[in-house]
Amino acid sequence: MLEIDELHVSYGKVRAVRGVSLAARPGRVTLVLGANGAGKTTTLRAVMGLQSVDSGRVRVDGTDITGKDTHKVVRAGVSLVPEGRRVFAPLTVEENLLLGGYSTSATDRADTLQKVYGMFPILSDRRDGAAGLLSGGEQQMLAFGRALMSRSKYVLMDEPSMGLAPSVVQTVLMTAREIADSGIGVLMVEQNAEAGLQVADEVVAISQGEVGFTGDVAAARADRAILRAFLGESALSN
Amino acid sequence: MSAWYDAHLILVQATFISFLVALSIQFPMRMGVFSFAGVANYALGAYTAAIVVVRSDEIVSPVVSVGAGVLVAVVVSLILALIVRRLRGLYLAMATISVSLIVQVIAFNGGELTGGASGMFGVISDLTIGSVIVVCVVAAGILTWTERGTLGRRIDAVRDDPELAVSMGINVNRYRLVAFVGSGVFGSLAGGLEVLLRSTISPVNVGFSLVVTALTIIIVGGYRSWVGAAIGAVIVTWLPFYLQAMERYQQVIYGLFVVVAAIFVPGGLLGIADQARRRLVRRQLEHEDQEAAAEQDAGGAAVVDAVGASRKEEAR
Amino acid sequence: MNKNLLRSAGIVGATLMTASGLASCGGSGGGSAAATGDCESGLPDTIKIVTVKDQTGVAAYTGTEAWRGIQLAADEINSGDMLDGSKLEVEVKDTAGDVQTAASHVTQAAADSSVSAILGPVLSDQALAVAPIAGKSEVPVVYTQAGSEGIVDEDWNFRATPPLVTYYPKIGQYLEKQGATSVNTVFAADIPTLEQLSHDVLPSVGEDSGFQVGEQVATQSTTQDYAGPVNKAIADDPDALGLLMVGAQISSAMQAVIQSGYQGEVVSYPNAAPAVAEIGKAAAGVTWPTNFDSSIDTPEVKAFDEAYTEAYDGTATNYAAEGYDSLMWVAKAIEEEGCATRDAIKTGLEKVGQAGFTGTQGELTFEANGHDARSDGYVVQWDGEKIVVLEQ
Amino acid sequence: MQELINAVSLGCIYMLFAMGMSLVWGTLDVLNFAHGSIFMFSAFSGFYLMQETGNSLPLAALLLVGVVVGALMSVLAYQLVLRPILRRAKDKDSAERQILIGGIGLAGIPVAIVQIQTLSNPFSFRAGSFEVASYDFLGARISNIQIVIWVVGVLLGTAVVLWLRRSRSGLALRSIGVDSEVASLMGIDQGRLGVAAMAVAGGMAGLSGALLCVSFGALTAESGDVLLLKAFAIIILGGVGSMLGTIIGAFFLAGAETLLIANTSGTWVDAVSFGLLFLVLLVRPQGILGRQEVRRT
Repeated sequence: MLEIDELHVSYGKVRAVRGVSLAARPGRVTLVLGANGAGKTTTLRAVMGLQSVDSGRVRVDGTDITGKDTHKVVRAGVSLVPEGRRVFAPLTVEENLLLGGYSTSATDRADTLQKVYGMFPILSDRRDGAAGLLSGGEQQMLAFGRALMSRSKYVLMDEPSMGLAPSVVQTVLMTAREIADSGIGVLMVEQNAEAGLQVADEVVAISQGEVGFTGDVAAARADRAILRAFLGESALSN
Repeated sequence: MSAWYDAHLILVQATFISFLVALSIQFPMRMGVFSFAGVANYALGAYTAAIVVVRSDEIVSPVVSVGAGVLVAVVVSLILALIVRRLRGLYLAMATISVSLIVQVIAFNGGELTGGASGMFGVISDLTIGSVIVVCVVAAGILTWTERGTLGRRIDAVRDDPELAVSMGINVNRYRLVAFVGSGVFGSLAGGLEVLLRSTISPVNVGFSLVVTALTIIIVGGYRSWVGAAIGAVIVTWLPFYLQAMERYQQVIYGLFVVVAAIFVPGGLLGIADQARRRLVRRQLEHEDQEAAAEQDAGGAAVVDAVGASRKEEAR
Repeated sequence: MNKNLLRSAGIVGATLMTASGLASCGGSGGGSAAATGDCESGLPDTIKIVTVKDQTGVAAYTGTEAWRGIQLAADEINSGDMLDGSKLEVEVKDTAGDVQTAASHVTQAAADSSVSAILGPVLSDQALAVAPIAGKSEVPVVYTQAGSEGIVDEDWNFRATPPLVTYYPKIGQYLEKQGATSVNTVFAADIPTLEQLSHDVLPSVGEDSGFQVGEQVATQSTTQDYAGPVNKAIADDPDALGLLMVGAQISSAMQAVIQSGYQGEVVSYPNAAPAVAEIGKAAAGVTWPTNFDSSIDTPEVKAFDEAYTEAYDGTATNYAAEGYDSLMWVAKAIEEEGCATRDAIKTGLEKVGQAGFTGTQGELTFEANGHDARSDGYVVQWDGEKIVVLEQ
Repeated sequence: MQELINAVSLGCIYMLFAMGMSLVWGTLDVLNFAHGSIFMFSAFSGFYLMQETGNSLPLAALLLVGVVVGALMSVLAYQLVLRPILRRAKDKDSAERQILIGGIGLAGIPVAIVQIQTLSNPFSFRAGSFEVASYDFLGARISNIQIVIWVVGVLLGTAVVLWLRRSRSGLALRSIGVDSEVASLMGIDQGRLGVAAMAVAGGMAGLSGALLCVSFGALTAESGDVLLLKAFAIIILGGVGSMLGTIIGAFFLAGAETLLIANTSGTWVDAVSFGLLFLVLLVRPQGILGRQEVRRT
């Protein structure tokens, strides 16, 4: 289990995350909802060691990784698919994937590469092309594949559907579900709440740096405040 | 006082000239233009003034000789601004350093006109340090005006986020043009005044060392305001002089000083003062913030607050 | 960093220029120099002389050597009681290779009424900045090196080193003896003295000594790889090759000459000494004219070299000899006038200069109304291990 | 023929010097102004060691001293000065500025120390057991040190290009150059790789320092500064981030300068190299082989 316990993070004097606690479990998708500036991305960055933590703990299967350097967090089994995908545009698709498996052994890397190509045939077709020439959806697949290459037990996803064509959003989120089904714990931040709820197991809602709701999807759908906040007034009339 | 002044006259002069040289690079930097053309402008200003004085039979007023230098530098700056308009960041810096070095080589190869390697001598004028101080004060006054109010904010926007500035309806290209022209004016003033005070100019005086000096002044003093350039000019001019007590190791200590400044004082000495002031203001604001937050917590669910917050953001 | 590099262009210390009669630069102030007592009461107990020379930076070697010579002269003057019970008090200020610092030190010394005279900087660009200040503050300044014509045109300025171009013609006799009829050069074009040597001095020497100067390859102070320039200069296989550049460049050019397999004569100028010594055996045979060498056989040189070796270990350099002569000149001036005011020293320097004197640099005569030293010079050669005197 | 030999030698020299600078500029965003003084100080260390021990060291030992000292200085500069600056900088522009000025300050220190030690006189390895000799080769002259420089240049040039292209750590370095934050998300330890890259860069600077001290006959405290400015021109000519571009840039500049010296007066050499740089920036700001922004929106 990836546990985040009473996490506090601040930028200078601005306290962006105030006592957030949540968890991701193997094989399950935990959806994190929240408005812009609620502290979702900050939470993910803090887990990865990209942002220093004021107080609180982050544990991976019982091992404390709070405040560790990013590369050590990755080695502990957590990886992040960053917002906006951020593939290495000038490098080839294969180089991007190999980088994802940077901290694994050479044989593992070769094995996983084949698996990823099996999962995303389009990446296999474009393996020698520059990653920057892929379409948005393809780049998202590459970002997923890159995260899988690290053989992480937990994958954090920051707004995977952002900026993608509506037709692609569905595919991308289904891929996230498939990743979870393969036994990986997925912690997903997603603006598109409706689409997110369709693939999620558990829901956490954050506002102004604090957790407002934790529960399973059914409970979330029953919570009027959540529905009003994230799905709009129309959801209430259903 | 007067004895002290007589003994340190050269350093006093050098302080004001260094201030102007630093401005020729700092002014564009404030608008996000990382250009070292100021050094080329210094050379143009100095050589033009020297040529005007030496070639004319009658005594030339400093206004005419220095003015001619400013004119030449401004014209060259405008042309340069058009040529390099696509370049940004370090690329622009390298391109403009190239221009400065090319100007130096031209001065070397200028034959009779520039005096070649020997440079120009006997540049006689009745310029006094008083006039130099007046020029510096006027420059500082104009710069104060550009650092305050709407204009100041616009300049900050052009530097920090040019795309946002464009969307705010600011003509960024025009500001860049002004940056180059300003660099031309300050650089050529520094060069012209210096050559009249010292009576000599040679290619060695207009080389890469000037780039290094100007940059050091700005980084040590601070790049956001002319006050930083003034602080830097005083330090860079006087510190080596007082380091003489260290005898042989003065250059080593000077190097260490610059390194420490680069690591620990990114905003320059001016930045430290600014930070202290801002910290004070922030503490007050925070106090008000906390009160406001306490009120908010009292009412409504957190989730609903989130919606409110996001709506507020949209409204902006 | 590059500050030093670009300033090294001035290291030769001899800037020739066309303009003369510099007027003082702007600014007010500049005290009169009457405050060192009057001549009625004879010499004061101590006479203060300030030395402004590079102790660090690109010309540190030249400056520190000059300062050594000055200290030796001061010791000799004081211990020999040359000034009738009055002692010379010399102190040094470092210019660190910087024009502004040099000018600033001279301004300060001039403003200090207890200072009787100044021994000026070695680099021409510094000296050119100092000369008008000396004239305006009416304080006598005696330079070594700093061979620019404009410096001593200004009243109150004196020079104890004969400018290189005035004794360089001596090399002509050597080249004539070697039967050279064609000479090519590689020179640093951005250093006025060297440009002058290549373009004017050597060709005119050649007219008397029967050789022609052909290819003259211009390089810059920033040139580091001399393979190209040297190959161009030896392309038509001249009888002799002139290498006229500064510092490590002479070593690089020599190295390129050695690699090229060139067999003819190689001539240079006094700055070649340390560079040629660094190359060692391979540079054997490089020849140049100079105003001083420690192996010259005169009583003055012998005595000076002994004193130098005792004080500092090693053999005396030309820069030290010039420093020694410069302070001796000042002492002779004070002795002549029996007075140590700035006015008296100036008058004394002129009188001593017009009469000429024998120093460590041999028979010194003076031009420009006793302000500017001249000597015949010597021709010396690097034999692979040491410098030997060919023409005395 | 002679011109060609000279141009290739000069190109190798430029390449050896510029490659290290290009490596850390393109990957770590460190435009190291102290590279030139590391180059100089490494050679000086060999000279100093020889003087102090009274030993006549063979060329290989001198080169080794150069590599070790250069790598050490480069790593120290990175850990003590450049990395703290990068870590503290709040944006790219200010990082660039502070790195620039920090490097300038750093550069001054070894130069000042060597100036004090040598009184700014040239220093050389004349006491070394290596004798420079030259041979006739196809009607031109070539020296043994030139051959050494060619061999070292070709080997190192190839090695560095292959390292970056083929190896895992090379790939990681390139990824840092593209997006250092995401690179760390791949599990890349930037601290260690950065140190490795700086060590390689410094080692190459030191190696070229020792080689040039033999080839040029002597160096002075200021020798590194001239090369530094040329290296800027070379790297930008070739394109920041491209090692192959740097190599091409080095030979291009060497060729242009050699041609210029052979055919005109040498006083315009600098104007031409910087004029070229200026033109390249105008026409093709990313350089001959520069990394183009590959992105589809």
